[in-house]
Amino acid sequence: MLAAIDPVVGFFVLGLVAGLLGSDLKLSSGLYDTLTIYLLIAIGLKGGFELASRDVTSLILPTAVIVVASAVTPMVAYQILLRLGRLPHADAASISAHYGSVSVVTFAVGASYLGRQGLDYDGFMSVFLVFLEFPALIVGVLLAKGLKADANWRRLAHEVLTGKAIVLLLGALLIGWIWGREGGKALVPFFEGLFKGFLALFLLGMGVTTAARFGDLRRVGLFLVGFGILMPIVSAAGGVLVGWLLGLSVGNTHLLAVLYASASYIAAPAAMRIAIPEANPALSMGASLGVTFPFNVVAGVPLYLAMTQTFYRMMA
Amino acid sequence: MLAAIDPVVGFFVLGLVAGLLGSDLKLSSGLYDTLTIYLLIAIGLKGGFELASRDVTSLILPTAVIVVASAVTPMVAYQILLRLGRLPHADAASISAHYGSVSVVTFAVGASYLGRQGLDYDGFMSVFLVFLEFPALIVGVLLAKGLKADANWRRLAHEVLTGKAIVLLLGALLIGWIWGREGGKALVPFFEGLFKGFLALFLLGMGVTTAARFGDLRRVGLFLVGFGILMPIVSAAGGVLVGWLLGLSVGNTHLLAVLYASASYIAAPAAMRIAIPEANPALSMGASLGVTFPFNVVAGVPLYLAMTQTFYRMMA
Amino acid sequence: MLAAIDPVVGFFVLGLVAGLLGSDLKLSSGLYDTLTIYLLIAIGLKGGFELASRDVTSLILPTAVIVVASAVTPMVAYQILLRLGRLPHADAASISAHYGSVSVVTFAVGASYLGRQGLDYDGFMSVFLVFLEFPALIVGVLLAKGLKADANWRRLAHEVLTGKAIVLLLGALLIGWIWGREGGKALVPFFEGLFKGFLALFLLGMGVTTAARFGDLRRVGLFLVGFGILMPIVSAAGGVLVGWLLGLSVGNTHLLAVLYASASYIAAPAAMRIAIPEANPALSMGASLGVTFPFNVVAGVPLYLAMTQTFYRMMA
Amino acid sequence: MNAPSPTPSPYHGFVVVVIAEAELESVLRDDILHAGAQGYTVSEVRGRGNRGLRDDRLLLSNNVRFEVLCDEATARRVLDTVLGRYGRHYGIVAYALPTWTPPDASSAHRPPLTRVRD
Amino acid sequence: MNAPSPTPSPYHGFVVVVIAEAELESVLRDDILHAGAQGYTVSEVRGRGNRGLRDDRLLLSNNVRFEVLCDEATARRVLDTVLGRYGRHYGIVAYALPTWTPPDASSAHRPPLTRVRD
Amino acid sequence: MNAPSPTPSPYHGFVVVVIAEAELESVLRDDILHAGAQGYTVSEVRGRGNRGLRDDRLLLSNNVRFEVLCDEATARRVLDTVLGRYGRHYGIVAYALPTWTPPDASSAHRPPLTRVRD
Ligand SMILES: Nc1ncnc2c1ncn2[C@@H]1O[C@H](COP(=O)(O)O)[C@@H](O)[C@H]1O
Ligand SMILES: Nc1ncnc2c1ncn2[C@@H]1O[C@H](COP(=O)(O)O)[C@@H](O)[C@H]1O
Ligand SMILES: Nc1ncnc2c1ncn2[C@@H]1O[C@H](COP(=O)(O)O)[C@@H](O)[C@H]1O
Ligand code: NA
Ligand code: NA
Ligand code: NA
Repeated sequence: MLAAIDPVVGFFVLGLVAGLLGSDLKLSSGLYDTLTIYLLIAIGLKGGFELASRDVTSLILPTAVIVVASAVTPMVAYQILLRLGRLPHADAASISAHYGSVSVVTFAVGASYLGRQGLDYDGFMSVFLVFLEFPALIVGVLLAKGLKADANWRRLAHEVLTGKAIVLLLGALLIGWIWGREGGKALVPFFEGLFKGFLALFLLGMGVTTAARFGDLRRVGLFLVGFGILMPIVSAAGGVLVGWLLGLSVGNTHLLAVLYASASYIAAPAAMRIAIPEANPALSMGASLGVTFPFNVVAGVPLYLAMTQTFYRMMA
Repeated sequence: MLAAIDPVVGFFVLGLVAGLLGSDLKLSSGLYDTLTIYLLIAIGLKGGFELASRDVTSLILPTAVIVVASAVTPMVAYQILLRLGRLPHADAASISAHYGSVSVVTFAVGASYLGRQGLDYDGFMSVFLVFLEFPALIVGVLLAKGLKADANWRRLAHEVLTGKAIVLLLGALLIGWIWGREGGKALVPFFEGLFKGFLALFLLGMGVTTAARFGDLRRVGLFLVGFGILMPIVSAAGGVLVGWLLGLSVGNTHLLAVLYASASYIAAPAAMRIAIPEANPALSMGASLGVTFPFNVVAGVPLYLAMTQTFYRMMA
Repeated sequence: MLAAIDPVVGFFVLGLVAGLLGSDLKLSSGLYDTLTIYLLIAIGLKGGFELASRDVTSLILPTAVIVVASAVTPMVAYQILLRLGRLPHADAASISAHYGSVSVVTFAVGASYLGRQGLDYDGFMSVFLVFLEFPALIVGVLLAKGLKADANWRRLAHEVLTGKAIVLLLGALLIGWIWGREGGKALVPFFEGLFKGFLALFLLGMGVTTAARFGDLRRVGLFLVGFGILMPIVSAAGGVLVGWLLGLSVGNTHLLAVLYASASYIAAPAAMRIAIPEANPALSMGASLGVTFPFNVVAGVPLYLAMTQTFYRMMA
Repeated sequence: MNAPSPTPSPYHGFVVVVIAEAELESVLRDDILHAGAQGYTVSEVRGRGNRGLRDDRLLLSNNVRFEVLCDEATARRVLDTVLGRYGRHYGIVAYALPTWTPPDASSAHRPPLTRVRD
Repeated sequence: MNAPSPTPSPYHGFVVVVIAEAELESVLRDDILHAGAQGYTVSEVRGRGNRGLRDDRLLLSNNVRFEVLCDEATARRVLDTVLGRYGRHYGIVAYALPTWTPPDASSAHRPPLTRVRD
Repeated sequence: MNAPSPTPSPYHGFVVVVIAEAELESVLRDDILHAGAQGYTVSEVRGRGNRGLRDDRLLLSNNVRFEVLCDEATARRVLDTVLGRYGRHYGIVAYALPTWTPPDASSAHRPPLTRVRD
């Protein structure tokens, strides 16, 4: 059974255990930065290589549908947080934005998992990854501020569009697209051959960080813990539906479900700190890093595949 | 003749020369941390892959013998330091603990050297590496404090067991064991293919550090310099004997001798700072990093192989 | 047409665009250090492997010629800066030294470019790289101070000779030479297989840095911008001539032109800060990083190949 | 006026600075909070003192530098605790500075113990 | 004597220290220069306060620590601006210290506003 | 009582802070020790001043920040030496602060020159 899980998840658990035991194991912030930069480029490049070898126009419609549909998550989340959770306005909006946006590492774990199941998926899925970063952040600010003037949209747009997540994903996508796998083959040993190794190190660090975040769970409260587990399942179900409607393969639909289910912890926190400063970052990070990320990596990813397969079987 | 030596030793010498010339070459502390984490995981994984492919019960007895025998080094060292060296109680105990514990990088240099000689060794040797971290630290504290109450054993045990050396070695060993080489093959290009490159960078940095440590040699004094060279030879001889008694192959026995001969400079200093704060860290680090590490890397590793081969030939 | 350019240049442009857009993308200083150390070692090793497989005596004469000829660049540059640019004495001398010295990364980009054109070059070109670091720095100080006593030659010599650029290039060259490619083959996956990946990351960071340097262009002034573009073309022409006189192949001559055209931004700034403190570092770094480096990487490298090929055709 | 003003005033009271071996970071953290401080700022530093060089780029451990804003009583407790507990065996130095109070009505009325944020 | 002396004197005036979330670095930079400071020094720090731990080794963002040498009027402007603008919603603390003037003729004649370099 | 107390007191005397280009680190180190300081603490900082931005994340060299605990005479020597030698050509600023002496019998009797550890 363990064999179905990717060993990189083992590194996540190792980091988690080390953190909970109070180990002095820590990744330096320079190493975190390096791993983040690497993973973003590697994923972007892979998508670009894929685009170079196929007809791109066929992707325009699915991309549009997927991006528009992704706005549903933050709107649903906002209502739940406000009405059921009775959270303040600003916090509900900020947390919604985190859950509507996506996590690159969760995506990578999902892709790894598919690989181990012998299931195919297309490299262009990382194109969606790029475009799914934005909409939720915009919805989040709209929810918090309405269309009032003080929302400082320019600064927010700048923050989001020039954030390193977008710049590197989009930039590497373009580079991969322009040069193609053949033209960029000298980059392959580094950016593909070592991918799992870098991912393992990143997950090791994420484990330590998640353990440190468990302390925030008290602040976060029981309601948010439940939200952090159920919300991604709901979003994943939406992803399965959208993927099926678009006629995606099982593998692609699974990855879409993973993307919808994942919560951002790199792009969103920085953007929300600027856009909704009244919101308490401990709440959103506690839920997204302390609850949803570990849930997704360990249990969610296999669960969403089961959901996808069951649904496809039912509809077949 | 040089061809017998591993080129990674060339990088150690390069760092040493750069340091002695007062070069501005320095590894950032983030890079050191990264290299340490990498080497610990790579060695642990390798051991785990090995365990996955063999009968583990056959290792229980040799591990027990090797671990118990390893307590001899600190006890001998303590008497020498106290009686011949006339060092204060606390310093004698702390230095003994450093010499009884092990150095991961010295082990890696030993394994590299064996490879170049065309000699085999078993991956499970890194299992011993994990278990040889502890006993000397415990003996060291016992020597310093007896069994008095103030020895704060809980904090020490915590410090040692959750130190990153143990956590990463043991964790990676478990991951390698659970998934096996086949299940973890996506990790192999990173953690095995690049091993020598990372080791070369680490040794480069160790060279610079060792050069900086030479300044401590004055404080350390002539006696400790002699101790730092002779003690490892004595320990190595013990390792040859234990290996032979256990019926290990020449390669395995050589690595055991290297382990016994090596002195700790990552796990021990941190643990001793907590357990025996009266001890002067400049003495133990000066001897272990300034004398024993360079001696082992450059001269000790080949010497211990010669010792092993001679002894095995004599006993054959 | 883009296919002729190496995709690593794409990463440079990506960094540049990110920087100009005000992105938060930044490489940590630890990562910069790591990449620098890696590139210097990789290039040095490659040269050393090459030396190990050929007759070295045949290189003595060309090395001498190339090194002596390299002193022309700073002398010409100095006159231009002083007379046409009306820069202060000290600044003219310091900038000359930057332009007379060489840039390792520009060299790597040149070598990449050749590879994509299917043109050969010899690994021993990196031997020249090592020796071309010095002369300009010495000429620069001579120009600034004459042979006056206060030039503190000892400290300068020490600074230059033990600077990490020289130490790592020369050290890795020696290691490669002593062990040869066969003896050092365990290092090849790391130092050769990943070269382009590391180069891509470094260029990404250089792009960001260059963008930040554009702000200095105002200080630098229009004259220095023109100088930063024309001077390298002149130096490259000199390189073509010297290469042709020495009977080097087209590929080797191209790389020599790239070396002559490149301006230092690692070794020279540190040395000049010590040797000519009166000089304003914003001028020399603004010109070398803000103008010449991007010009060379994007336009110069292909231009110098065209120059070389045209000249060789003309003389054939 | 005693009503809390909407904008916080600059901190007035004391700054305590503690520089010590990095191994002590976790215990110092607890001691400082125990002594009554409501927060601290910490950074990695290198140094040299009686015990020689400390620089983690050389595989030696670094030092850490704590900076604690607090009132006078807490300042004394922090200094007494950290020097009393670790001053004998560990490399540690500590000092305090009184901060400057801008001679301005609204903040002059605040007692020095007031936190900087309202 | 009013003629500029060839060697600069040590800075006398005020040091303002501002510790805040790293996200604010770029805006604080501008605000500080706007308030009239002629320079600043900034470093990465970690910390704990009302809003819990901040430590980028844990994927949380760090804090930054600004240190600004300036005269009294600028010190007040810097403190007022940064606390006024960000004190409510962001984690930020700030304080000022008067620097020591060596009781030495040449520098005693300098007005406190003088930059340290001639 | 003049007998050395078992626990060290907080440092009282002066803190000198020197911020300068990283290239000067090794010479400043020597100068500071030469001026009579018994130790120093140093950290990497970035900054901006008359000579523009200094930030090693941009391949420019960083600044370093020295913090030296010492008595008044040493403080003046450190300031005079470093500003005198490097103030003209290099980016360097320096200032000093008197530390606070807790009004407490045992340490009040100590002369300001006393080292912090017994
Ligand atoms: N006079 C001093 N000024 C500033 N920092 C000091 C001084 N003496 C010691 N330190 C710092 O305190 C640490 C421990 O000091 P020591 O135990 O004397 O080696 C040193 O590594 C320095 O960082
Ligand atoms: N009492 C204090 N002393 C020193 N630094 C503090 C103190 N309180 C807060 N800080 C710093 O200010 C940051 C933000 O504070 P807070 O908003 O209270 O979490 C913290 O992360 C600390 O770095
Ligand atoms: N007013 C100031 N406040 C704090 N630090 C300063 C100030 N002016 C300069 N600095 C620091 O000193 C360094 C060199 O200053 P400069 O030579 O003026 O560029 C700068 O990079 C800053 O780190
Ligand atoms: Na999502
Ligand atoms: Na040992
Ligand atoms: Na040149």
